Amino acid sequence: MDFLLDDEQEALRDAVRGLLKGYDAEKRRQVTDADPGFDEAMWKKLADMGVLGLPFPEDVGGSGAGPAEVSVVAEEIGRVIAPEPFVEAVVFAGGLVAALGSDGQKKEILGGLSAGELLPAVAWMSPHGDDEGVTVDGDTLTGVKEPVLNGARADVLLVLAEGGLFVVKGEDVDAHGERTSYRTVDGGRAARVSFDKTPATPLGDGGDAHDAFEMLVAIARIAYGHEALGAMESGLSMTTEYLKTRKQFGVTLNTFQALTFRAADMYTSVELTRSIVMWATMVLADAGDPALVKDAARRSKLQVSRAGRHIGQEAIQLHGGIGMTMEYAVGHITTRLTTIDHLLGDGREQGRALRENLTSYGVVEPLP
Amino acid sequence: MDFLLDDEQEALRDAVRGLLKGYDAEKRRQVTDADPGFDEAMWKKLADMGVLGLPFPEDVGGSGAGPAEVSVVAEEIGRVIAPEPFVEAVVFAGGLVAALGSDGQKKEILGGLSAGELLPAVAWMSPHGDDEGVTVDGDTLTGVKEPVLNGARADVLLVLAEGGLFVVKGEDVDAHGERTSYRTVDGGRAARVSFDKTPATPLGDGGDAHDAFEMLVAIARIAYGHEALGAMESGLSMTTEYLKTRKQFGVTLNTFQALTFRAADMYTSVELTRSIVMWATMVLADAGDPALVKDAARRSKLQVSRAGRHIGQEAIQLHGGIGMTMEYAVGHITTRLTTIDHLLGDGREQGRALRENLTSYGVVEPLP
Amino acid sequence: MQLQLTEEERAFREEMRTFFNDEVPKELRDGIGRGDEQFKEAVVKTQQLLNAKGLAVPSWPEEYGGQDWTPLQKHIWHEEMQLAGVIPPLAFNANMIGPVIANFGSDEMKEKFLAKTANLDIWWCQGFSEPNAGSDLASLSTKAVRDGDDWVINGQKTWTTLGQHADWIFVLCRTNPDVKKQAGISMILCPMDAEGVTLRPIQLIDGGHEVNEVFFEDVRVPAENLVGEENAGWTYAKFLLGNERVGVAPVGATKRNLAIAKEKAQETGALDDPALQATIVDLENELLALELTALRVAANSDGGKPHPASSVLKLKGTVLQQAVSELLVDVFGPLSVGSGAADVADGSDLPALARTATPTYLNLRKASIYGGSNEVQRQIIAGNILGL
Amino acid sequence: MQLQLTEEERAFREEMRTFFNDEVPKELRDGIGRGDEQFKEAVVKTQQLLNAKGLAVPSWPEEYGGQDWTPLQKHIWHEEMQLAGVIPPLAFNANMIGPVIANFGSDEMKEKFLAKTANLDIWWCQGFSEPNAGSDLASLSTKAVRDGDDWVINGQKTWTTLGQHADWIFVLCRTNPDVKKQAGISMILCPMDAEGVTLRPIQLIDGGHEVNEVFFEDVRVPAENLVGEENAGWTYAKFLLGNERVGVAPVGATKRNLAIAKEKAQETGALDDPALQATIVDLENELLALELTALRVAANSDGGKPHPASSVLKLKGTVLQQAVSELLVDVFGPLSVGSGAADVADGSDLPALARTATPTYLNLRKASIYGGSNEVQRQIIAGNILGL
Repeated sequence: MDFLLDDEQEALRDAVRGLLKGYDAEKRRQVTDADPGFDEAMWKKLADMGVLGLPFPEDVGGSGAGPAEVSVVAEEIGRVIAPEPFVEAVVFAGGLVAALGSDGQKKEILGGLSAGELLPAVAWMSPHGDDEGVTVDGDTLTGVKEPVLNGARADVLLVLAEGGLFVVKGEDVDAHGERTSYRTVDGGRAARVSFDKTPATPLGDGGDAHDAFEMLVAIARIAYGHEALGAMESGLSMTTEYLKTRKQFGVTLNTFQALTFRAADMYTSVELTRSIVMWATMVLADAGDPALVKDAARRSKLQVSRAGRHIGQEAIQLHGGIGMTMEYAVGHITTRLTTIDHLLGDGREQGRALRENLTSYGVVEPLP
Repeated sequence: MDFLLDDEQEALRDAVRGLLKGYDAEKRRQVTDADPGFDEAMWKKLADMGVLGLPFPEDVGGSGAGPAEVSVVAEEIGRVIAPEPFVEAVVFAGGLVAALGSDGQKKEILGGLSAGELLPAVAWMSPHGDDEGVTVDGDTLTGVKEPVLNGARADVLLVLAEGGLFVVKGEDVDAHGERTSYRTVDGGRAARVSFDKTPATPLGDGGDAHDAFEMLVAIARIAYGHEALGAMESGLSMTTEYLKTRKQFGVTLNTFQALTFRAADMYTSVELTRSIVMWATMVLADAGDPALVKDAARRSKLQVSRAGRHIGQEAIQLHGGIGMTMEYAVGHITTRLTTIDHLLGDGREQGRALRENLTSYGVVEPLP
Repeated sequence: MQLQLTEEERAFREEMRTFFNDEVPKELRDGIGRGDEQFKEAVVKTQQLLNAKGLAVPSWPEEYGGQDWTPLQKHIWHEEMQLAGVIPPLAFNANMIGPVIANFGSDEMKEKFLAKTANLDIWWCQGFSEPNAGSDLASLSTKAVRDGDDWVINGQKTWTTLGQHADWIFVLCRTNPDVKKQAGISMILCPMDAEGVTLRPIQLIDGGHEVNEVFFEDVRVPAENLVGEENAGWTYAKFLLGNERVGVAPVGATKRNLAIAKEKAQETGALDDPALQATIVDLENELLALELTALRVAANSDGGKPHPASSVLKLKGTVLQQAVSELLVDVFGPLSVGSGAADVADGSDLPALARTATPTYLNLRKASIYGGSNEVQRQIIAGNILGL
Repeated sequence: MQLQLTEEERAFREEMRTFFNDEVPKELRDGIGRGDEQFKEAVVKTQQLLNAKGLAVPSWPEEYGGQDWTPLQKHIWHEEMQLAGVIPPLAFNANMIGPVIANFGSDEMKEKFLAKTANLDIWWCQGFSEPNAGSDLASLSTKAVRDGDDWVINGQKTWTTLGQHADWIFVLCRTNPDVKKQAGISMILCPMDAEGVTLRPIQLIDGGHEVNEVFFEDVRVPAENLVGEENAGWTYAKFLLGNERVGVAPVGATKRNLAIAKEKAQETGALDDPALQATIVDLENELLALELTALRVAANSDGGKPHPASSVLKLKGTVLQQAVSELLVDVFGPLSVGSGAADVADGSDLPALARTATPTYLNLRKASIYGGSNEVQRQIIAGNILGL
């Protein structure tokens, strides 16, 4: 039982933190104002640092690191709310390929991803809120997926259709279908992606992808928890800094106990969140029963949903009007926390699922 | 649309307030330490003032007043958390007799109640949490009801059995059954009442009492709302008084903004509660559709449950240790609010019932 | 105590309901984006429609277009307007500068401005807040100096809502720096196209452009643009901010939004979750308590004295407004992330409300900050009402 | 980062679990009322059983019965004890005066008290709070004056928990009124049967007798009863209050109570309501986050430095403890009003837990007040951790 990072993990954290250092509100705003909603140069730098291949085997260009390393990177991404799609592309899309892909697909997609040369995206949601919308006809797909995160920029789409996952090239969609891109709440990009007899290859052996998909959803939930945690910690520190320096009625805001107590409650939320997301990563690293990982992922996401709303809302409120503006980083944090909350199931959805097993145990046992 | 009391109602309020004036924590403690948990002399004074016959027709000894007058009394009872069972005996038990009783039963029970000479109690709960437990066999009842509020002191019990209501004399229970009395959370009394072929007379024509019982439950919920409101207002004013006078670290507590803001939130709770409980009483007074009354009663009780917990908990917390003691009135308030909350359905139970009709309307319309 | 409205009040409610639902065109009521030209047009059209019926500025003195209504009638007017989704008259005109001019302005000023203000022929904006003042409004530093027949204004205002549409701005300026801060402030009217006035948009986190910074650089306006007395601006500002007791809480609009959220949740299937049902029941009940409190204030406010519960209305009203906007985001779940789809209307299959739910949620974070933050409301309750 | 316990830790956990569940008799673990003689007997028996196994005072120096455990081992010991429903060692002995004497007492004092304190042969109570001090502990006014070989104590203490069972009391007294308030305080040990000591019970709103006032009227104790140095009492009090980082939050007990509430809700049918299920899911998850935070503090606290999250444990721990007690009342609904039925055991058919649920809920309102109120914890977080 150990919550601390080892030396290598700390070195990784420091390296990523160093690389992302320049990401202030202004930079983020410039970057997200233009397509593809993130900084291609930064993406390449992350690749060069080995970050984009972190969880993949060395033989496909990765570095074979574990969940702890992934969590370290996600946290640093979240800390400066960097718009680069680390969880979306590396953890989720890359993870699906690593789990299900054929050797050739792994080599191509994970190799390209690790090198920063190929961006994969997962197309799983339909505009009706389920994961349907696309049908399979021989070697082609037809239908609509939306919103697809980074769907227009993606070089390769992993499309969930009729229970299976399919690899579709971006250029093939443009030839046989359409991609309409727009901004997301947090300044990123999503797209409506329509397929019209678009050529597609099954991911791996083309069997039912349900189990692997569920597992990767769990893993992405856990990684999002760390990204959110990083953002929350920044939200808290910006808020305390603001309370210390901003003057109202001739005194700094930290003179007002009603405000400092609310900052204390924010700290409590952040600390509790840190504990649970780190635990979820440790459960994942400990491998074992996939059911335990899924349960831990839901519990982590539930806490992240609650705490993310708390921190996102209070950070703005304690800043006042300035927190509402794009000129100031704290509002960016709230938009990102709101987005993460609603991707892969918000707190209410996790609660609904957790209710189903409620009577199957007495107490929640965090340690095996 | 008018939320104000008229002159007569104000006079009634002032008279009751005057009568109950001496009810401080010490008096209440003395009174509730001894059986029957309330002050028989005060009960008689309330009768002499006409309060115990307030809602009953004049021909049975009452004064034929409406829900507004009842609400005024309930609020004053709550304001000093007087332990006299006004809502239990007059509104609920008396109301059942007024609704269903034969002329003779009304004359006897309501006449005696109005004069302060006969105390009725309703025996509806079983110790298993439902309203069963007692069976009818000819002219007798057999089984157990518990907890029966004021069950041991009551001269007459109104027993819910097999869907009907029965009048049972207290002395008949003692001869054919048993009454075991004990304290309730708020210093009142309840009893386990067991019936063993105890003689019983149907209330009124002996038909199914379900509709009338449900209606009286609604009316009692509304009256409890006013009693709770009175208690909340006292809880708030005691708390603000305490914050103004109690010194800590060399200054009065109202120097601490974190505390005064919480008092402000208490005020908000109390004002919202006042609006909704007064509205429920106006809906009742407006008569009309029983379904509207039941709905208003549930909505009132839901708000009272939420606000009662808020006020009851915060009043103690803002007082600190002294609020935990029986020597200080604020703790008594919390015990009474807790009791009222759990009688006739707490907030979660009202919410559960309100969920059932959720899709049958767009917006809640308070005005006909 | 009396539940029923009087027959007159009932007839009045019916009249309002009919007008707002039947005579305000549906396209003016639904799906109006914020901050664009189409929006401005809708606001102007609506107010002119209302003004033609005498429903734009009911709180003004009757001689300038007001109505001799009871507070309860004003409440009914306001609620029915919101429930029908009608855009309310522009607050800067109807609730702010209009009443100030009507009460404190010179006859010339009244003549020049009031009719056009009521009819939204002039669009006003507010020049109060400054970057370094925040909730401490009176510490403002924009200066106006008398120079011959002119006032010369220098300084900076911020959070100027919808300033990009405005023809005129009412500005609080420091005209005497040597007295205590509230005492040296004047209110001056200034055309937005005056030389030296610059407007800079502030982009908000919802992606929209709703507020602005306004810079004044040696801006000259004639002396007659001073409202009322010199150095009495703080009094007018307080009058203006405390002017409205009706409509402090956006009850009707929030009710409407909650009903929409419920309807959408039924459509998407989200309402199958009892936990979501429970949230809605709670919100409906809190909103009921709030509406009844607003009614209580309206029905039983005595004379000019603000009802103590007014701060409750603002405080709880914004909390519920925000909670309902949050609920709508929850109803759409992951579809709500695609907010930008609103700009590519034909290129998205997302439900229209899914696209605007999160921007609205984010935008409404301001509700507990602007116009007397919830902290200020708690201060008022604790200090003025509870005496703490 | 590592989820698994080491093999040794796992064996240790198993050993604790087995001992607490199998070797502490069930009748000592279940249904112990508070405040009565039967309760005292159970507390003493349990602690003596634990002490015989070396499990009563693990945090003490080893020479006085302590264990050379890691913080994680202490955490495991504490959690397993609570999960099994074992009454923990009396805090006044094990966590408070014992460590103070062991660290600051004279050899004679150690010899006289420590073994008996560990074994609960002496029952200690705490004489810190005073009626006019509250959270401002240092403003105490109980005086001790040196007179020959004695200290003479005069004054009044309050909130003395379980003082009715106590043999001795450790009292903070003012011994120098002329210096700043923290500097003139000494800690003195006093037998409860000394002449001039009077105990007055304070009745609490749960109906129980748990706390007391203690009056000192010219009470004489020998000079050797002074702990450590004269006027250094504040240091010892701070040491005592900050002594324990393990067990700050009653996680194990709250988990146990939540499991019981869930079980009872299933029995009564209350669990059929998805809204109640949702409440339980939320509480379980918050409790999980709290437990993991406690583990984090235990597993990774470095040396003597208090982990910054300690205040989080106290704050959130009491909030959840209270919420779970409230839930149990909800589970029993109207049956919960019959609390006095506990006193007429054979005369009531109410479930035993229904009778104690509300008194426990009311009693636990103290949890956020005593021992550093939640306001004090927020102050610590805001000030010491966030630097506000």
